Amino acid sequence: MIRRFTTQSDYLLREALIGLWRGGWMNWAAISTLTALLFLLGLGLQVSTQLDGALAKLGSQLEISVYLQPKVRAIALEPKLRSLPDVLQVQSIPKEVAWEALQKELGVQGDISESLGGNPLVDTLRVQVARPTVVAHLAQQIQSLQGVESVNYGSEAAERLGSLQKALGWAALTLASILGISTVAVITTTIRLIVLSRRKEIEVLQLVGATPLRIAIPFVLEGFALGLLGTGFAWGLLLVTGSFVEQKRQEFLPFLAPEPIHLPLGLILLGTGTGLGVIGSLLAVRSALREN
Amino acid sequence: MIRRFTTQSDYLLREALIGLWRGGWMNWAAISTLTALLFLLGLGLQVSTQLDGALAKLGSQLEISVYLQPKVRAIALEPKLRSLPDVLQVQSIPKEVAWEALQKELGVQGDISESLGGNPLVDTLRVQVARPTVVAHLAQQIQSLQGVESVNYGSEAAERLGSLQKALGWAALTLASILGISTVAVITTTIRLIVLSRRKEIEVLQLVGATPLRIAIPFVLEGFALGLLGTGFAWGLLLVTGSFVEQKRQEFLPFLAPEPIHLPLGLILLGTGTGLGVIGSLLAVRSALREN
Amino acid sequence: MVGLGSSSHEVMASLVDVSKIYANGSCGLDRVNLTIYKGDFLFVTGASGAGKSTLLKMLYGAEKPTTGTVEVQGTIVNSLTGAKLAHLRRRMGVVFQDYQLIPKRTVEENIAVVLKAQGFDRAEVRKRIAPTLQMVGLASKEKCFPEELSGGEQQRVSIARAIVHEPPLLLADEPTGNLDVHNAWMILQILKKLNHLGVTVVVTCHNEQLIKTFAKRVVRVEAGIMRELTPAL
Amino acid sequence: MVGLGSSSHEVMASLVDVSKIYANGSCGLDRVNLTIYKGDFLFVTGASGAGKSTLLKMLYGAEKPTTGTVEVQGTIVNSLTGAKLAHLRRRMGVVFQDYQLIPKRTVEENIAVVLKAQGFDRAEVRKRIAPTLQMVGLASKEKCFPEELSGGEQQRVSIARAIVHEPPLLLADEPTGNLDVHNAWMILQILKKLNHLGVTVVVTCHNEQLIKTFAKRVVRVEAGIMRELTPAL
Ligand SMILES: Nc1ncnc2c1ncn2[C@@H]1O[C@H](COP(=O)(O)OP(=O)(O)OP(=O)(O)O)[C@@H](O)[C@H]1O
Ligand SMILES: Nc1ncnc2c1ncn2[C@@H]1O[C@H](COP(=O)(O)OP(=O)(O)OP(=O)(O)O)[C@@H](O)[C@H]1O
Ligand SMILES: [Mg+2]
Ligand SMILES: [Mg+2]
Repeated sequence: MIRRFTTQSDYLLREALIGLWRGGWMNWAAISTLTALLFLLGLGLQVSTQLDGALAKLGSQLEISVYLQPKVRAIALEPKLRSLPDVLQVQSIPKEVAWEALQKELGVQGDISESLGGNPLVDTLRVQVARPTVVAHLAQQIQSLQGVESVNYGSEAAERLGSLQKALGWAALTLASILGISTVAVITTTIRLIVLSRRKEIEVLQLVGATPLRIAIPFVLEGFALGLLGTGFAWGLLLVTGSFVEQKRQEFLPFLAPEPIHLPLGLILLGTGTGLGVIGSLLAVRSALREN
Repeated sequence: MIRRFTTQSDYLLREALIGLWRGGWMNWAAISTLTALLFLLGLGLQVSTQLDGALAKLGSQLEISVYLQPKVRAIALEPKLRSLPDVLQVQSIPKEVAWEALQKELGVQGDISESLGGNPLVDTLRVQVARPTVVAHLAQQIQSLQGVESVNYGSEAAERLGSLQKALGWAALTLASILGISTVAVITTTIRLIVLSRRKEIEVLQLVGATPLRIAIPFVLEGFALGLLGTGFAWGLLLVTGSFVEQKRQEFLPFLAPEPIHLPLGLILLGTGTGLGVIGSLLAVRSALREN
Repeated sequence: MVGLGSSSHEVMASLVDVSKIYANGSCGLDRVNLTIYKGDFLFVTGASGAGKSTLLKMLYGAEKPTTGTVEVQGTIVNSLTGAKLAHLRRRMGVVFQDYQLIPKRTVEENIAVVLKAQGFDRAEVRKRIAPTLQMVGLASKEKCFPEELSGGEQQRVSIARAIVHEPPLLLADEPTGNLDVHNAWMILQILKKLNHLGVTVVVTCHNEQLIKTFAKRVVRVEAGIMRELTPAL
Repeated sequence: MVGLGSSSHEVMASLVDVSKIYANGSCGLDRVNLTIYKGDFLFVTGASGAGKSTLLKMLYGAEKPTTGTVEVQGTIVNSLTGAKLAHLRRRMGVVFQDYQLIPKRTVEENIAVVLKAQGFDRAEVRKRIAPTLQMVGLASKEKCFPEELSGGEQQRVSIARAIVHEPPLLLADEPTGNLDVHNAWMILQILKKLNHLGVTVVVTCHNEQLIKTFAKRVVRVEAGIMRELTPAL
């Protein structure tokens, strides 16, 4: 029994290898389309995480300026603001400091506060926010706190970045699903065509008494191997493109920290590639078995 | 001769139609992959023009603040600045106006300029720039003009937008070429496989005395038809996606004016689709003719 | 198994009231009754399109009868599919009228598929192929691909593949159609020898000469209707 | 054309010192010299794998000779390709040993391709197909696909396709291999009638009976070497 099993596995593996070897350009067609599509898929995922990271970073440099009521001091509100969600940092600017800076800026010699009837400014706080999408909401929250006169958060820029991020999320999702669907379509088609080109072989094997399972296994192994190779090439391409893009980034967007191409992406691609290869083969060989 | 010609065209057209009809799922495979890839190509082009437009718009809201030397008046420099390339608009702000605004802002009653020994401010100019990429250069140019004390152009934001645009241009180019290559690969493969599945037919036709040209024409017509159908579907999908994206845009990015999907894009896709169909068929049928 | 080369009364295969109407309305077989005994050497004759191949297809389960029952080696073939049909087919050898060789595999590999499907190990496979090819006169062609062979050579590969695993039932559809007299004679000698060793053989054949020389039992099919020419012994 | 049914001394085709060594080293033909005259009815015999099909392939340009010259209807075939080869093939009819039918086309369409390739218009095509199918006894099968036909029926479709355009030269490779005696006889009668009408016919055949009855001239190929059995008249 064990002897029989090893003999058969030997045959099945050999047959899969021979199939790959003799398949010639058909295999290359399958591998290259798989590569192209997995590459696009990976690129899409990578670009979307990249953009996400970049936008998050841009967003994190956004801040809310909080102007307090004349008699309220910044120090008093600082802990409260710090405790709000999504707040990264809070910086207090007492009105004295602000006034000094203003006077310096205007080039005024000596203290003019007396002629103005005291320091005309108020205490302010600078609140750094974690994500651009929450800026507007947080600003509103702060506005409603006691002692706050008004808030200013460069609303337009923040909102734009936030909605850009949302829109990009949508675009990435749409693109990823379209790519996913095309990958499935192309790979099923290609493997179906590989099976088609070997239909005679399947027919003959059936006629001479090979069980359906025995006929299917080499094809499934082949599909797996094709998926593996496709993923490998796509991964290689991604790394190459990644380093190219990184170069461009350093040239054009030096203020963005790179988001390295990471292993989980590779695993997603590997799963997609080999899964599609195996499932495609199974479906294709099953339909060929039915037809005869 | 004319009779012969019409008889033959009749046969060739019929054969192409019969081929399409009997091809069955193989045609659908070709059409669907072509559709998917043309759709992606169209989407890529559309998104890149869209982003270009959006960024240009964001960029156009950028401006350079020009601070003049104490004795220089804004009006004197305005024409010179207007004449610089990429300058959209120039707004002069005399120091008197600025001073008044400042006093109002600080809540100062009466004129305090006397106690300060005169208006401490200088004339400024606001220069609106056409493209974010030129802001830095333009600012430098302005800085070097006589009478200019300093310039300020929110350098970081402008630079970021500018380089984002450049980077996106690069990304779009890269994506478009990858998609182009995959489209060519997939379509050649698919048509080659269609031809493969009808290899026996080609072989027999050769054996019974059909000239290579006569054998090739129906396949080429079929390739053309497949290209046409693929383009049609891709165009339809693009319109649907376009209206969906437009809806999302109004939700998330209402400040961006939509860039409508325009006919040239359709023509590009049509050219690509049918061109690939025809060339793919020609190459495939030629290799099949050689083999026999 | 009863005496070498003679039919016993053990049944190897039987068709009971079998009719076959193809999907397009053609009549393949019309209420055919036939019992094939172990050790039979049965010839099936009949005009082109009479239904000879259809009869064999019933036996190896490539076509299902429209009505009636087909039984082979104790198994009802009618509704057999998948692994079970495969196991039945391993206990027979079939020479197909259109050869059914795998295009991209060498002669050797084409014959080996049968043995591999049955789990013979590699040494055994190698040991069996050479003598079988020798037997059909193709010893020098083992590395050729089918398209590099003449019509008759392909036919002989198909014969070699049908006998290499020594099946108890051999179905041969026009095994000598593309062979010259000498080769045809040789092939039928081989079949006769196998029959002597206890193999049940069913052959369709047009060649009256060969039938006269070799047949122990002959049935004729005419437009789907079967008639026994030589009574079963 | 000289007298119906009799060979003239006008040359229809000739092989001069033709050898064919296939890519894998097999010898197809070995320095063959053969002249085929207009009006000949030539039988080619020989064992399986002797080189009969190779000889015919030389004549219709499916294989190029390794050495020597092949001339058909005044054209050197050796280096002919593309449109020129196509035009030569239109002036002959070929029955292939493996039939060469287009799988997804009906019998009717399979025959029509020949006529369409030659520019016959649709009415003419329709007018010719029915009688030709009638002639080979397949009148009722015109809408069938090749896979729905028996072996012999497929062979007869191949014959019908070879004669439908009334070529001056007919090459038939084992046209009766899968036919019963009656049908084989009928087919050879048709070939003989065509020969009487002036068509030059070359047939490869194993069946000694048929050769004896029909042959006016017989050559035998043995391991690539050709020998004239009946001298050309
Ligand atoms: N798959 C099919 N679909 C439809 N009709 C078929 C099919 N196979 C065979 N037939 C028809 O059934 C009849 C019997 O066919 P079969 O192949 O059994 O003939 P046969 O006796 O083997 O003939 P031959 O000597 O020419 O091989 C024929 O008329 C044929 O056209
Ligand atoms: N394409 C090929 N490549 C290699 N060898 C070939 C090829 N075609 C034929 N041969 C070899 O050439 C020899 C002659 O083949 P050919 O087909 O001419 O034989 P034949 O006389 O027609 O035989 P049959 O009666 O069996 O059809 C054979 O030994 C065959 O194996
Ligand atoms: Mg048959
Ligand atoms: Mg031959």
